[in-house]
Amino acid sequence: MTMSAVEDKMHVEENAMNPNWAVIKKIETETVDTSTLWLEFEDEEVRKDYKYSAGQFNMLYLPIYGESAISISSDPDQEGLIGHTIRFVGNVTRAVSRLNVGDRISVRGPFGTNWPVEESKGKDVIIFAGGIGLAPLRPAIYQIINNRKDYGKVTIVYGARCPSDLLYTGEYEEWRSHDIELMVTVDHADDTWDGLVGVVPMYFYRLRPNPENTVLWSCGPEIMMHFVLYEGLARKIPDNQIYLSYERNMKCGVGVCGHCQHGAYYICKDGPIFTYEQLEPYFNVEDL
Amino acid sequence: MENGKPRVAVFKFSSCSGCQLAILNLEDELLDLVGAVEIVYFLEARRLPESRPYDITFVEGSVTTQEEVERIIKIREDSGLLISIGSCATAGGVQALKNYKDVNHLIDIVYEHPEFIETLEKSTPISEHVKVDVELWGCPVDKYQILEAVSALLQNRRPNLPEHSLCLECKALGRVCVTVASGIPCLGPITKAGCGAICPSVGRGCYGCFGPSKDMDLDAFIPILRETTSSPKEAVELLRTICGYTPEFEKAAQMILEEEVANE
Amino acid sequence: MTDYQLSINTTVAISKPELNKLLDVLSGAGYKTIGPVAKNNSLVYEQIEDISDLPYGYETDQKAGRYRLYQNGGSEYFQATPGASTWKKYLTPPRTKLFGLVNVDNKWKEVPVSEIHPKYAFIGVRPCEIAAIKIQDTVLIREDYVDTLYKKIRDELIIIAVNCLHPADTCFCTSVGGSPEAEDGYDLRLTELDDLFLVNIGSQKGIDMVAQLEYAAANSHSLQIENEMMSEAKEKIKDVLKDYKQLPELLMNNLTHSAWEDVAAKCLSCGSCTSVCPTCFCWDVQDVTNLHGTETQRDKVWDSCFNPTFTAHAGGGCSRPTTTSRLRQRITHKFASWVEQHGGEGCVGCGRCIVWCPAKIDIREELNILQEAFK
Amino acid sequence: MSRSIKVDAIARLEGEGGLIINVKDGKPVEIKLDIYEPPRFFEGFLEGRSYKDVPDITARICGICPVPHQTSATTAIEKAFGIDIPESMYILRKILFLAEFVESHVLHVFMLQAPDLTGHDSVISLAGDAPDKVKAALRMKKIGNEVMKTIGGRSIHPVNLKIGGFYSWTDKQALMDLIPDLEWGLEAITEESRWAATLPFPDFEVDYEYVAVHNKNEYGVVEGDIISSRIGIITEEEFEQNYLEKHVSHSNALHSYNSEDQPYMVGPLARYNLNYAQLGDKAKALAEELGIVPPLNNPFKGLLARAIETLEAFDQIIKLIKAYDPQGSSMVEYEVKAGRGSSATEAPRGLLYHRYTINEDGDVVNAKIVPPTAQNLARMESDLWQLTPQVLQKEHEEATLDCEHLVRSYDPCLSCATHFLKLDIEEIE
Amino acid sequence: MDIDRKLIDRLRAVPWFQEISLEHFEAIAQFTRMLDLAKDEILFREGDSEDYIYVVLKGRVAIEVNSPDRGKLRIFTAEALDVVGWSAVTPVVRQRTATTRAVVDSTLLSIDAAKLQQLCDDNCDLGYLIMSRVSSVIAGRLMGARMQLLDFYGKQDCEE
Repeated sequence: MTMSAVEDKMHVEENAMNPNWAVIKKIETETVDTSTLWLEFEDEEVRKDYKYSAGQFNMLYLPIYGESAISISSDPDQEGLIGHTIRFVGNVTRAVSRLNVGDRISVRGPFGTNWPVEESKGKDVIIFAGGIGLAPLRPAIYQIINNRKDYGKVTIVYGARCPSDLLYTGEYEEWRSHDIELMVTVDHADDTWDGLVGVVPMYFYRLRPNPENTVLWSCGPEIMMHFVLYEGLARKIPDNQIYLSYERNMKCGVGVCGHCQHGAYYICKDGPIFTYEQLEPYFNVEDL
Repeated sequence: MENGKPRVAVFKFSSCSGCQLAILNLEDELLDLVGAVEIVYFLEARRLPESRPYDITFVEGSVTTQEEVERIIKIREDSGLLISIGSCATAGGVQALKNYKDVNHLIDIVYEHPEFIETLEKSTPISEHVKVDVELWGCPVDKYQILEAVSALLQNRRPNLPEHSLCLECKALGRVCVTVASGIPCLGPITKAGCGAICPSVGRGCYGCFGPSKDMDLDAFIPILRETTSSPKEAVELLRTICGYTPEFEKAAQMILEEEVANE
Repeated sequence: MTDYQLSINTTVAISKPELNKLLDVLSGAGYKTIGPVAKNNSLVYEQIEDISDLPYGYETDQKAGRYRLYQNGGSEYFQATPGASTWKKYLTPPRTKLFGLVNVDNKWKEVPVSEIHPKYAFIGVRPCEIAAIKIQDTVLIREDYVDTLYKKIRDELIIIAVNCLHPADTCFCTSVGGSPEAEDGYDLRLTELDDLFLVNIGSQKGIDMVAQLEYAAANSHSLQIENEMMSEAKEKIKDVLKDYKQLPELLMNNLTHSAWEDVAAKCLSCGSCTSVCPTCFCWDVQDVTNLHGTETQRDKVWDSCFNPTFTAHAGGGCSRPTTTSRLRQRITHKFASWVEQHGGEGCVGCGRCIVWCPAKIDIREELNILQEAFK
Repeated sequence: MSRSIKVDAIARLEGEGGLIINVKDGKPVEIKLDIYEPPRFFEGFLEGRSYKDVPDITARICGICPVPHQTSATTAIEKAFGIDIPESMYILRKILFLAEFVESHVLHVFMLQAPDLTGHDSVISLAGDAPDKVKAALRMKKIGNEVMKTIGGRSIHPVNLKIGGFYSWTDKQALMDLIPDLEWGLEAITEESRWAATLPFPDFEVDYEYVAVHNKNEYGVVEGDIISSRIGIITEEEFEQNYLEKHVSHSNALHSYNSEDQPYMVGPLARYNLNYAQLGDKAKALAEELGIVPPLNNPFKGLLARAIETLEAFDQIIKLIKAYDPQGSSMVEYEVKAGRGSSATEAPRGLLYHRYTINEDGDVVNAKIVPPTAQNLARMESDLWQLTPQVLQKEHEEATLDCEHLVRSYDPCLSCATHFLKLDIEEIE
Repeated sequence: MDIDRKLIDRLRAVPWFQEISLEHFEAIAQFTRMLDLAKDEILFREGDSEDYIYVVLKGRVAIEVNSPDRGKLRIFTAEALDVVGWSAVTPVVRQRTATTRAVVDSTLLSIDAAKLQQLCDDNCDLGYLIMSRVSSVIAGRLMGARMQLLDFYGKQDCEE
């Protein structure tokens, strides 16, 4: 190898956009269009150094198809495989859906802000999740369970379009067993469904939060989070105790390609999780 | 799909054959391409008997006769994916210039015996007759866009085709804006990128052969076009060169014509 | 004048033909020398090998949506104001390869980037352009992110600045905290007088270069002329932006104001302004694949907030579907959110977006209209 | 005993057409080339258009030979305005023009006609047998395209040509950079011509009237007078008096005939036979080596004329690039005025004639376009009348192929044929 | 008349009835009774007359509308302490516009709507209280309906 080739190689390695290979170790089918991919970095060093917080995301890159921002859905306190729950709706994710155990995929990350899991100790936690929005909240749920006694009342309201769209249905009993109140609701019920019907924000009326001592975390379709927010604000939960996870067209993950700007924020770097206090100036600005 | 190779057909409607030639002009990739797919019908290159059905069908040309109307419906039935290539197929093409004239008058000009001429009133894009899965614009189509479309289909991904205005491509290539620097009328701001900004590259204005760009703004553009052209006729004719029959360019031409009437 | 002690901030005088020697010195040291060239009725930044490549005796006339380059019979190399070309095409090229991958036995292997980027010497960098490069530095070389290719090119870059003695009507650097006189950020800075260049040294590299030239100490007469001409130039640039420092707050507090619609009415959404802007940096990443999908190259390409796909969502739709929303994004980013993101405004007042907007949108006027409306 | 040779769609043609030959008692009773290219009315919609748009619009008559259409149109209009272009512009036009000869000829020789002579159904299957040959052909073709692209932005419907010159000068260095490739091409076509000369051409000779452009200074392609093997040299203006398109009773297609009502041939054989003396030394040397000096009266051997012309084109392009010296403005000043102008050029497949009348506003009053394929159509049918009895003893499939091959050897460009009529297909009992 | 203390206690435990005086509870208890529903038992059907307003005490009760082309559409599942059948106490009393079915074994309080309305008419203070509670139930249901209309999660193929 010539000198210049070595330099070029170094250039490749330094670049923040470069691939970082991981192997798919396990695939769990969650719904008809959603699966959880469990990944392990090929490089031992990377594996060892890789730490993430609840609510952060990775950029998954599949050569030929491109890159997509996918939130991490596994337990940050657990060593080992990293879980990504992916809904197959776009160009990249549909290609990901065709992958098998043993295939490689590149992972850049972790990127972005996290749920205030530590800061919320001693407080009541209310979580509103919709659809795939439960995925980035699951790491936080695990961490709460890991330290359940540090938190007050914990409530999760989770909704999806129909029963077959619900994620992680096998874990609900486990969560409930840790003194978590879990309400599960669907927009469209079938005959077998004996649970709640209706969108999640509607169920805020069942909660009696003590606003000063409550944090509200929400992730789901933006419109859903807005209604959750309105309900939270109506119940006097302070602006800086309401956390919403936003999503935009994220490309670089490091706030430099410009795509995911929302007002002065780069969603990928300053978000995806914001307090309402942060978002308030841009709230209800159409097409921002 | 035999041997896993998609069966590809190329059909010609009213056109100059240039888009088919664009495929043959993929000199560096042609052998690779015919290795990756099975070309079962491509009259300009080969004809195989009994070639139906097709996985991927490319259609060049516009629809100008009743026979073509019937043929495209049949081809659609025989095709998995139908891709229209070139601005005849996507916009009606240059022969759509007849759409603004009385077709019988045109026949009289060109032919001694008009009774033998079978033609429709208008030259129309393929999508006016059947569902089209992908449209590749240009007069001629850019050969690399054809390759990109085939690659994307083979790889089961979305083809990477620009939808933005030519201005972005032109500037990225370092070309000098002919409107700003030389006062030349240019359809670049309302035309889809993809050609390599070849007209501004030689110092002339774009004549819109890649068709309208997405989200362009006619209200903002018409005043500029009028200012850079010497007459409404020139402005209208620029719009009505290759892609004049697209709703966007046609609307632009109408806006200019109406403005002219209002001014009189 | 070998006994003359050269140091940073020394100003010397060289004859105009001596600029050729400087080009030789630079190319001799392995630098690719880039400068303005008159081409296609504009100035384009391209490789220059001789001062005869420079736009000698040209001047420009420019206003919103109009740039005219013509010969005026003068004897200056740097009188004509730059065209749409910006140095960013060398610093962050329109398309760069990030990495290549080749599929071997069903496994993707990296192909090292083999493009060698030359060492550049930019000749004739305007003060506003130095300001723009500094802004790009803050965006692309940060604590938490370094664009390695940019940094590599930047580290090796030699900047030969030129003071702006003939600002155009579209220039407004002084309104955004700039000046037609380059204060720092260069290796050498030229001021073109009738018969000579005054050369101010800005770095050790600058000292080394000048040492190889025939130079003389700048006499006080020349320095006085330089001073006068700079004052004239500064006066010529109209201070057009009202309450520039108030803009961030004003713009961000009025995001839903109807005045945005009025400003956007003229906008084509073509993206020319972002392309010619020396600070705009947004980019996209694209995979370029071979036919069989066994090779791919990941490219970084210029993007624009006016591109319909800029805010596209994976499942369809986009966050900014209208011209108004896209123009608002551009203006608020340049003049407001940039401050929060990168510690200063994103505009250097070079006027390119005004000149090269086919729709003749004058950002100075538009900002004033917005300010009036928001009051 | 009756028999029909019917080809619904002849492959490897530019544009689409079919062929019907009806035979009764060993003799052809009806021969029809069925051109189902729909009418596109170029002459019609050019009426009223600005003269400026004519080159871009007429280019779209044919994707295979846009440059001759552009050039004929441009030259005709320049004549109407009385514009003379300087040498360097002429050189650049000629380079562009000849580059298209390379592209089109290589396409025809290797991809359209060679499969007939080598027993292949297409270049795709030929590539299986002789990949190097096909690769060489593709590279030659690409070089032609690259030259066109360098001058015109793209090879199909290039955008640089305009009335009075060019939109901009092509950078000389950019063309010089192509010279190594062009020199390779010169070598390659020499080699491939030797191979082509060994191909099994059918024995078939016809006594043609050849008609082509003739330029006293050079092997005429871009402009000149008109030369005929029957009547000698005439001016372009005299073309329409001597060669007419008209309706004839036995067919519904527009055919061109000479003033004696006889079909005539345009194309590579016509040029080659009429203007051989003006070919360059390299071309002549190869022709002599291969024993194909005129007269060459076998239409199938048009392929060899194309090969020699390709060599000539490579040779000339190299010389012209070296001589190219762009200076000053890339277009001459002129005044728009009412007038009439005509121009004949040589498209790769034959003589192409354009004539325009322009009014004082610069708008087209009327346009006349006579493409080469329209002129050859009657000739092709005549040839088929002569060929059919010779092939009748062959197997049906083989006979069909021979007839198809004859049509293909003319390299008819059916898209070009702006005003063919649709024929009704009749079966005879 | 016997006052069912136990019933009053149940009523008082319903947050919905907060701030109501004992006197009024006693009055309401007069026309309130406990109702047990087995799984899948219908409480009322679309088209029934509006006679009672209910409070779910235990279990879950589904409110469903039938649409000829889309079949049975569930619009709400009432759980403990939710109010069902609120339209019975609005000024315009129609027939039932939805069917209500217990999806698990459930216990409800059923309150005679006509009598409750009469009571409200006679006692403006109580009437105001009850009506503002009813209006907040309506507001909640309206918001829910609106959001359902928005179809948050987008269209997907669901195994419905």
